[in-house]
Amino acid sequence: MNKTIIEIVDSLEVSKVYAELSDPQSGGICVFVGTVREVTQGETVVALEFETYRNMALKEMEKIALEAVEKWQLNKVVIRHAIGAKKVEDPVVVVGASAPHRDACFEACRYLIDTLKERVPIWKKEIFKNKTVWVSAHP
Amino acid sequence: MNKTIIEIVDSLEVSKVYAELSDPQSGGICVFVGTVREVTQGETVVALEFETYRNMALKEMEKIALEAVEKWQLNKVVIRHAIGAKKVEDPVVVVGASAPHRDACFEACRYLIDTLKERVPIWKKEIFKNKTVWVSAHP
Amino acid sequence: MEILLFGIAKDIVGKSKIQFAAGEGQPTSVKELRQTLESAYPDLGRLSSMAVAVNSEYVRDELILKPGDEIAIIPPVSGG
Amino acid sequence: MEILLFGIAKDIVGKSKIQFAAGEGQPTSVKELRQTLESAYPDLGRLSSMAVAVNSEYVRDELILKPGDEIAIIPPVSGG
Repeated sequence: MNKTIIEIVDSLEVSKVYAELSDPQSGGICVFVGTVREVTQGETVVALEFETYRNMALKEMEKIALEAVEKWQLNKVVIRHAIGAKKVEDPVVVVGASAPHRDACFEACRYLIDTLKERVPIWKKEIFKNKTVWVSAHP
Repeated sequence: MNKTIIEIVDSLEVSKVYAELSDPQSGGICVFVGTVREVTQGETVVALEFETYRNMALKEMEKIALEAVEKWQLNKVVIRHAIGAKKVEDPVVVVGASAPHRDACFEACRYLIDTLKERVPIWKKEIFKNKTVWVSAHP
Repeated sequence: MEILLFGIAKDIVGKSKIQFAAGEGQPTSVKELRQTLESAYPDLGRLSSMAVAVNSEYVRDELILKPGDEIAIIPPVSGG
Repeated sequence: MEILLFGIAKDIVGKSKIQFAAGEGQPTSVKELRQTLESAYPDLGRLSSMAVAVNSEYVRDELILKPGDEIAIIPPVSGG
């Protein structure tokens, strides 16, 4: 049975992740959802725009999921990222892990989001009233 | 506006927690769901039975939620526990925190479940084929 | 005076409440309450821990019990 | 040889692909590719980082490029 669900979607449906992670061998499920925040570094965000190098992003997401499954003996992992235009409060990414005990699912969930942010080729442009900024592009 | 949702329920509906934690000032939402695991210490669980001292449990849950709001500057917190008979894979508890950044929501979520397990007067009886055990009752 | 019992404490005592008639033998402090219960029901003394709550708050052994207090025995909790 | 561009790299270059005709001037290694691009588009050299992927995998500068490789410029990622 496949333990990982990896997807890049236009619109993120967060609430189904719980059913996807549910497992009779799990006592704990940990989920992180990243959402669009209204204010960043004191400036009001109008919208965000995400783009991806899809094939590679899916491949990296799958690698990260499998690393986590192996390291923490997870029963299920979900990594799902949205692309396109997003407005304030929209969910952008959901990652989750299900494991026998809670230590493992918390640590794994943290690993999933941290490593996704480091490695997965997805780019975020912040659109403010008077400018747009590719996040992290410059030192 | 009230930042905390505290409930003891007969049946836990997990998926609504995301909408409850969503907030324009939040960039991260972390949720933990505790579920009934089929096997514990090598034995197959038939069912669990939870009971509570309800007034005190709600009071302790509210204290824990407010401690977390203050410590991590959270925007929203949910603590919801089920009581009564539960079978394998049923959700038993859901805790979640929403915050501007992910460090805070992960740490707060962990605090919520760890502290709930230490302090909130809820008792779990494990029902096996040939015996029943009040969890943690004896050294 | 009425003492609420939960979980394994309820099973050990065999009921969900204990009544103490006013007057002699009625414990005056949390410490006395513990001693009274543990001598009447020795299995309570074999639990990993036994806390006492008064009016829905954990309390220390020194606390003096007042008429009208809601008193509860809290065996080791195991929620989550 | 075709190079895919994303995010700010696409904005700097002004298009989503760069074509190199076969033969002279076509970079033979990842290192040469970087040098060629950074001299043609100096703003690429001002990014916090610039990775290169070949066939959907991050690669090191020593890698030799082969005909048919899918090559991509990966400016600093910012998903999540």
